[in-house]
Amino acid sequence: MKITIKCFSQVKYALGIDEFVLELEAGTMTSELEQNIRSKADGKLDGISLRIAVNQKYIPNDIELNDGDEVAFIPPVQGG
Amino acid sequence: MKITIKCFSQVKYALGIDEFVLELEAGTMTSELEQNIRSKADGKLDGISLRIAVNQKYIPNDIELNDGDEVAFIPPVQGG
Amino acid sequence: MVKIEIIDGPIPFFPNDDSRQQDGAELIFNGRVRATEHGDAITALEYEQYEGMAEAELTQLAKDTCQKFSINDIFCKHRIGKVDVGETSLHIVIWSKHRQEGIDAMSWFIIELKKRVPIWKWAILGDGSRIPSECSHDY
Amino acid sequence: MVKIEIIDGPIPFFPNDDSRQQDGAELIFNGRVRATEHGDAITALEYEQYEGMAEAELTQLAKDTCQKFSINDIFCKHRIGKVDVGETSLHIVIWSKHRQEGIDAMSWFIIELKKRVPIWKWAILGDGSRIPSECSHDY
Repeated sequence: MKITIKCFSQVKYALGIDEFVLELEAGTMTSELEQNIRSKADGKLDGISLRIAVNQKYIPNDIELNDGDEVAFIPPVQGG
Repeated sequence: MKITIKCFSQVKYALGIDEFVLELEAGTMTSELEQNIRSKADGKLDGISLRIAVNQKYIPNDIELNDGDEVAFIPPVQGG
Repeated sequence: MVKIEIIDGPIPFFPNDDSRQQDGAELIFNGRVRATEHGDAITALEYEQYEGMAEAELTQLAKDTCQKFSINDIFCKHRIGKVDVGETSLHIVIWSKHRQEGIDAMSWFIIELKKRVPIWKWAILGDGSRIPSECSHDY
Repeated sequence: MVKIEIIDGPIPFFPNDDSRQQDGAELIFNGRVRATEHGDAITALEYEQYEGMAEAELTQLAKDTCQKFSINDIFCKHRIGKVDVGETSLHIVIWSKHRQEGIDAMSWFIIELKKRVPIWKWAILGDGSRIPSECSHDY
């Protein structure tokens, strides 16, 4: 299945990219995707807490992803 | 000695006057003047607390008045 | 810095100023006249001041606020005379580095203003009569 | 009522409105960019948003604020893109019958905005470089 990853702030800075698409196995969990992303960042996201938004909504728990989902790993927000 | 009395809000409403001058005996205290004013108001100031300002400053205690003083009996203020 | 004005007529708001370098928070309060005053319909309020003393007390209060709170500047305009329903009678701007100090200072400033600044309201009723606010009708 | 806007460019403030009948208190907060960010001199901040989600979260937050506090209306504009020092990045107006509710609502709204609305700051330094705010230079 195809999952779109949106990158902001420190995630964008660490990965050097705004957005990309990953081909994942059916049944992949958000927590597994987070591990994947953190390993791509090569240590640059260590110590940075990330909340997860799926299809533009924060998710409170680990969930299974579906084909076509848009996922963002949200570093501490800084509006204001 | 001559004392100018300034009237505002409920004091003005009760006495029907903005300002007037009283001829008082030397040594008159602010508390005596307040009794004088309250009696002129004919009960209309009963139950209304009045702070006293002499020469445009609140006074914390009863003081002796001096010739030429300007005195105001200040009902609860309502700015804002 | 402190700037205080008592104005007989509509309040010109303090203009926008984008030149401030260290004020992350700008907090503005506009006190407006409501159509009801203690349950009675009114058409306007008329503000009366003790001329001289009102401005002196307001200035002292603004200085006290700058002493008590970590704020940079406080500007305040208070209107006197007749103020129609919906119009602004009190305009306050506080600038501070962070917002919490500004919020605390604003709250305290207004509470104190309502305790010590010699300004009073007269309610103007539908029939044009004029009574000290908070007096009952049959007074 | 709630009105939310995310704007790429200078914020036009909500215009003065003297027609409100039941709002005794109008509280306005302008968040402005300071010349220093965590001790470093900056020339501007650049705000990044999660397009779509930022506006949805801000709208939900405004509705939550109206539920939680006795206020009448809340309007909010958040700027994105480059914001120079001194300029307003966040403009909020809250109308309420009495001031205390408005002050409490404003305080809570900003705290929550800083927790949940997906907007981030990049610091633009004197040499033109651009780093996520609150990252150290050597990151």
